[in-house]
Amino acid sequence: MKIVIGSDLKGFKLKELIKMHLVQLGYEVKDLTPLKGNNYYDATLKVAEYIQANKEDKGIMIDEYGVGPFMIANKLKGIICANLFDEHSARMTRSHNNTNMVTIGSGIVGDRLAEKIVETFAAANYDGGRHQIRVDMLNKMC
Amino acid sequence: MKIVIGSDLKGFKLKELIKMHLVQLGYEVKDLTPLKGNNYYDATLKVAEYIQANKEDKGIMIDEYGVGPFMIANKLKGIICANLFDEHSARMTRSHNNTNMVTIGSGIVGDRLAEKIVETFAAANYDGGRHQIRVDMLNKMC
Amino acid sequence: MRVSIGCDHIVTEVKNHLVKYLENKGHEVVDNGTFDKKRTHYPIYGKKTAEKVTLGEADLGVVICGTGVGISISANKVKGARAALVGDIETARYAKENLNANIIAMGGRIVGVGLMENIMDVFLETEYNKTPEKEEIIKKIDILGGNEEQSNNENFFDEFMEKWDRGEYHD
Amino acid sequence: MRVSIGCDHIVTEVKNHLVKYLENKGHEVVDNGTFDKKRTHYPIYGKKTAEKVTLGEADLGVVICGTGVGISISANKVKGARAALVGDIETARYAKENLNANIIAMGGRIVGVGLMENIMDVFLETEYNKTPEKEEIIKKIDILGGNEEQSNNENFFDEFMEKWDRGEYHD
Repeated sequence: MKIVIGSDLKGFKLKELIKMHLVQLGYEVKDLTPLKGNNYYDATLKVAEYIQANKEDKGIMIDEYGVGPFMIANKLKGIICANLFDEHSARMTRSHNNTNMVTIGSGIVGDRLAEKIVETFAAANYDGGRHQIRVDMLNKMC
Repeated sequence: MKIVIGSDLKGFKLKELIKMHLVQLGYEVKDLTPLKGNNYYDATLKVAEYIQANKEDKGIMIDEYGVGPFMIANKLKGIICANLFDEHSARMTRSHNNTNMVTIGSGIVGDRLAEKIVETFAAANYDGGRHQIRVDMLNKMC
Repeated sequence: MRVSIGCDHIVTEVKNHLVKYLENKGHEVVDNGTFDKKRTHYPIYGKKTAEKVTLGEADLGVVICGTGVGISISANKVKGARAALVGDIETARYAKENLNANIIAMGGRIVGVGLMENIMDVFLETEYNKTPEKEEIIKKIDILGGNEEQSNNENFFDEFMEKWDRGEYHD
Repeated sequence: MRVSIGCDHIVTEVKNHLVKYLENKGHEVVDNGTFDKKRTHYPIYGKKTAEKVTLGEADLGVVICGTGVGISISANKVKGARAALVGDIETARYAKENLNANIIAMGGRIVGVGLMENIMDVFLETEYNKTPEKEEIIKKIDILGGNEEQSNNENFFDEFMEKWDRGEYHD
């Protein structure tokens, strides 16, 4: 499992922090927007399309509010993306929804909390079982 | 009504942003820790003691978690201090608790959210009435 | 306003509380269920609630489940839906003002009811602040995905319900 | 663990939920009330809950009111109490690890019950990570304030209750 990450300009600084945090924890992290100046629409599509093609990986997208990337990513087939602002949801959504991508708003979530959220999401596993019917439903939608 | 603000080193950047935001909104803001390098214990006492002496003013203290300053400030007579991370509490706590000081953790709350929280707290007014019995109780405590 | 609302069985009582809150504020509420605590599946209610909005039967939508994630994703996968999953007021304000979000989603086990009420108030009150740039990005979101077969199709999930009834999904 | 818990009348049902949750996890809970929805005053329950902790009758305390603010302040004004008002897990972890916080406070109308449960779990599990620097700052917090007269004094607020009963506090 690899973690791919992207951001727009406003999310760039938090993206760098998160990347460092995940690398320190031993994860393989691939930065899809290593240079500044991406807009969140294109950056989100980069991360989401990567996840569509690499189903074992997890995606992270950072902009100022997390809202635009959430709307964009979840329009794509097979993408199950959560806008996160708390650790409890970070674990629950992977274990129940089989979430394969998350967005975080750097203007809403502070650096320490954001690090804990991605750390929790990265470590969490999908429970399967009864939850699979809902995931099947989501994946039949767009 | 004046707003006095302080921070430790980790809260310095957010303190500067908040100061700018409040000044732009037309508030008179007094920075009690204009230079970097304060620790949160001393900075909190500066803000809290200023509020003890100037009861019409409101205080704001920024460090990484808001927790230490909350513990310190609320040990002082007449200080009613909230650690804030949401706008709804920012309004409710002024109107119900007559809160005269707030702490914010820069590692927990993002910049845009922090601006909205202080903006809401700065604009809010105490309701008085039945709430005064609780405020009297708090103020009889240490 | 006419508000379409939906939830799963984890947070039915929270949804009922919000329905009452909205009605007391003078809004007309279309309650898409679920109506009890019997185990069900959030995509059914996310899709139903969002389609009321995209098909013009309601002005805005509110969806909640435990974390808000599952139901918000299913709502957002409806053509024309732009759902915002939030835990704070400012994100709700931003979503309406900039992306003309038409569905607000919250976690009934994550956000307290007082904050939820305030988030809904701000989401309903905030006006979309239209500019050519915002129109452009909204258009680029709306052309993504979409699926003619699923639209307003009550039988879209039937294959999975049958599999469920056969006991093929188990822990 | 032995957990002291208290709330005001705005969130009694949330407190009752947390009591059950803690008991199911094997903790012994000292419930300081309030026990119904009759209007009362948060400092009474904040003080009572915190004193159980500072006087050694409980290991840790949990206090909730609408926003968590009022009751957490009254708890923190008890000599030896170090209360943390939180809306997220990481702040609870930090407070225990670094400041050996002995009371956790949350807003029952701000934080959802699922997140509250998780915050309590982490607060109870996290160990204080003792260092000379942390001991120093804790000592500097503990010497502040304090009030011999208020300690374990059930009649400390009587003057205000009498004034309340005379109808002198009104909206």
